[in-house]
Amino acid sequence: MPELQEVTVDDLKHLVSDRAIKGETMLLNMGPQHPSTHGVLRLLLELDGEIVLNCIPDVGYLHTGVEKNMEAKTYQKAEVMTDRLDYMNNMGNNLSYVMAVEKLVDLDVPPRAQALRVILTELQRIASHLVWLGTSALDLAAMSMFLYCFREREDILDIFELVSGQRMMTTYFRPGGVWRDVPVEFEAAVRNFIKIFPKRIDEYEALLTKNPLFMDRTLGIGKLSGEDALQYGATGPILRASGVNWDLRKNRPYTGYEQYDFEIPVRTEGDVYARYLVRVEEMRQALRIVEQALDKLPMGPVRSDNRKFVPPPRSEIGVSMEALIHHFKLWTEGFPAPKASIYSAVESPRGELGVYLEGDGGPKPYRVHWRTPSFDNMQVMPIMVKGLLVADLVAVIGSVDIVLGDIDR
Amino acid sequence: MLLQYVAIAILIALTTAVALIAILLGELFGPKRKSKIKAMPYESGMNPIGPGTRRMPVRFYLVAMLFILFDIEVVFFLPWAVVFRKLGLFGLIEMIVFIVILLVGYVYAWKKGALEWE
Amino acid sequence: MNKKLEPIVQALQKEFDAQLEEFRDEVHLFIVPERLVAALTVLRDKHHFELLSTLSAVDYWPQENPRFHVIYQLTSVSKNLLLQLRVPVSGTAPVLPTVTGVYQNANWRERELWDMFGIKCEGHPDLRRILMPYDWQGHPLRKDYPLGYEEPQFTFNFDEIDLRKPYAKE
Amino acid sequence: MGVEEKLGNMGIVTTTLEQTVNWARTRAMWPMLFGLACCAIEMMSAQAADYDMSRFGMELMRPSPRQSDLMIVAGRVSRKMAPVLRRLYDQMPEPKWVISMGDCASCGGVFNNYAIVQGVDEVVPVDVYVAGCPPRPEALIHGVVTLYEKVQGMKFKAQV
Repeated sequence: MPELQEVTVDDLKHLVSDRAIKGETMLLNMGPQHPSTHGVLRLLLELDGEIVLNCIPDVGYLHTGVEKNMEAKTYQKAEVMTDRLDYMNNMGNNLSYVMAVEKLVDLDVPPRAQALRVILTELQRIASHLVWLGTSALDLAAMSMFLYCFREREDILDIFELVSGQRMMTTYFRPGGVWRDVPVEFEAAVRNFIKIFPKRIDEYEALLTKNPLFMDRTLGIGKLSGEDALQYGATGPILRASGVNWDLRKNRPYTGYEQYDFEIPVRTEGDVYARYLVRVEEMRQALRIVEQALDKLPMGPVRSDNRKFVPPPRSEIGVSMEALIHHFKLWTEGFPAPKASIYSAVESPRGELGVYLEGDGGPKPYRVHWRTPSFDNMQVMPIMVKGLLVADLVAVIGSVDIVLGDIDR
Repeated sequence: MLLQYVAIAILIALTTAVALIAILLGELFGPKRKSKIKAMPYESGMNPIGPGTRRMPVRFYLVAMLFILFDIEVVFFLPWAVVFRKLGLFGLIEMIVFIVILLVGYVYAWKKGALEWE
Repeated sequence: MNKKLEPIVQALQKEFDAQLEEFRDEVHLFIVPERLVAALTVLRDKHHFELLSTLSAVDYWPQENPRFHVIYQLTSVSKNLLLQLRVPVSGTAPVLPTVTGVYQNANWRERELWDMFGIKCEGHPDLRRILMPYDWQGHPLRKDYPLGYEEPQFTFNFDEIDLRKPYAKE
Repeated sequence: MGVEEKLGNMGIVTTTLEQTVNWARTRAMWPMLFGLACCAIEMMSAQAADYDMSRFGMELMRPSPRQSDLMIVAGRVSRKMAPVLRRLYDQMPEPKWVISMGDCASCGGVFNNYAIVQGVDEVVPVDVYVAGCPPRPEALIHGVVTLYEKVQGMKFKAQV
């Protein structure tokens, strides 16, 4: 078990100002185990009293080597890894990987499966924003927000468990559609959630939006201009809070998003309060999408009948010989993908979640690269916190909404 | 005359007893395994950089002084609140004068920007 | 190929003699490392590709000469376009010019390239390992790097593994 | 573990003293706020209103190791995090226990590769392993109750 390396100031010479080396300003580890870093993120802070002069993030404390591990598994088995990447957005990860595989092998998806994917991804977006709202309000000392938000999140997790049998690591979307059709109680559960949730959002807004304490802690803190955001590659609510209207669901619609009408909340102030407003508005819009998708939920098969890539239903196996052959071939060896590379991106609650997938003709992906939004959103954070107080740094970390599984992959 | 103070004496004795027992039990029955790493300062899991005791900026001292000043002011309210009825109007005016004097100091500190951090 | 992308691709092919490859309406342009920074500045300023969304590499291990393909995925937010530049890099001395001057978010991604593939980016402000511990040997995402698979403990092989498993002393 | 060791075994006195001390320890065991990955989100759900771990004495998640008795390793431990985990375990005051929550902490789980420590018992001595990926909040609470039974049964052994 290796010993903890001794961190001397001189190997950081090129990063911190010379006042730190002389010992005038304080170098402090806001380290891997800290209540407000939302995971194992280490920030090396250069402090002059309470003012943050310089913030050097040090990531990698949750590096799980997912990209290397996915190269050793077949296309179907590799999907199990995707749930653990951004553990707040499991459905979204499944969706982006599954769409990449479908694009690579050119597989069609029946309309009912596409509508189910939209409903469950938007519910996952609401669940992810609820965790963000709960924990970042908790960081600003609003304890009750944490308990209210997790109460709603339990309803969504019950729906996921109803559908896929697992609360978080669902792996419900499969190449060519979804794993199996939704049970009968699914529509009633989602209808009930749609009925109660708008009142709950009004409860949150009543608690926080006009709250002078919350506004003092968030208005004008951590400002970010549109150009800087693009220059540092930030996407998602951070970019939209800085005035750039870029949302993949509108600009590059996928799995049928073009059929539903919803707005993209965009604000121009680009501070912590603007990001709060954008995300809360996004929760309302996501609920509208779920309602429209549920109303227009088409009947029909939930998985493509292209036997080359999709295992046949069990009923057919006892009857037809071809189905038995396809079943065994797919489950033992997996399906071969062409020797080419594609990039497919999805709008996750944190930004553009892209998958660069390269096949080599065999059943195993040759290279999988995950373009995760938190990796770039974390790069933007140091330029937002220069000159702020340490307490405001906590608010900015909350507003950036990073997930360490996303950053370290 | 002394009788009325017995209640307070019992209260003080009891509270110190409970406090001491809690510490004593912890000290007696708690296992003690000292180690160099356990004695090192905790810096969220990493090796602390630079000396622990270093020169602190003067603003902390300023904030501490202001706090002590206004805290003592509040302490003087307590005895006044106990005999508030008996003193009547005279006590009220006396306390208002006391507060006004400190209010001047407060406004002065505020305008000089002692409460701002920068 | 997207209609709006045609003129840009032609301009790039003439100016930087880039080869074109297409797959499922995706445009891949091959560019030599020396002309990379110039191509990126042209793309960012003239053709408004403001966002460098991905910067990663692929290791074609047994094939030695262009062993790595470094991929720059550019997105134009204003014109809603997607373009992919691929830069072949040799395996013996994998060196690339840094693009942090053109796109700031390449900073961490180039550190990740160095950490995972061992591709050095010259001129990078602080080229340290980003995901692995600082004293880690080897570059994990290379094809010749072992996966590090460990024999899982089941009932039948519990005892042998139990002997050599480094349990933590108290 | 202190003075009762030196006095040795005094029959009825030592056993009742053991029971009271062990009983006191299991009534307010504060875990350390140490969420690593996905299991941390389930731990937060276990702490929140629906499953409420506070019913079992785990009222507060103390952020610093100095004030916590129990370390719940919730999530996968990477090679870079292992020394930090060991440092935190060493800095916890003495009667301390470890729950390894989830498959990734117990045996490396889904990730059998170069980056993940295959089982956190290579880094810290573990008392209770909770299976599941991520274990349901009820499973974590079951793990905590199992730990309480283990603590109840602890004997004062002579200080070796």
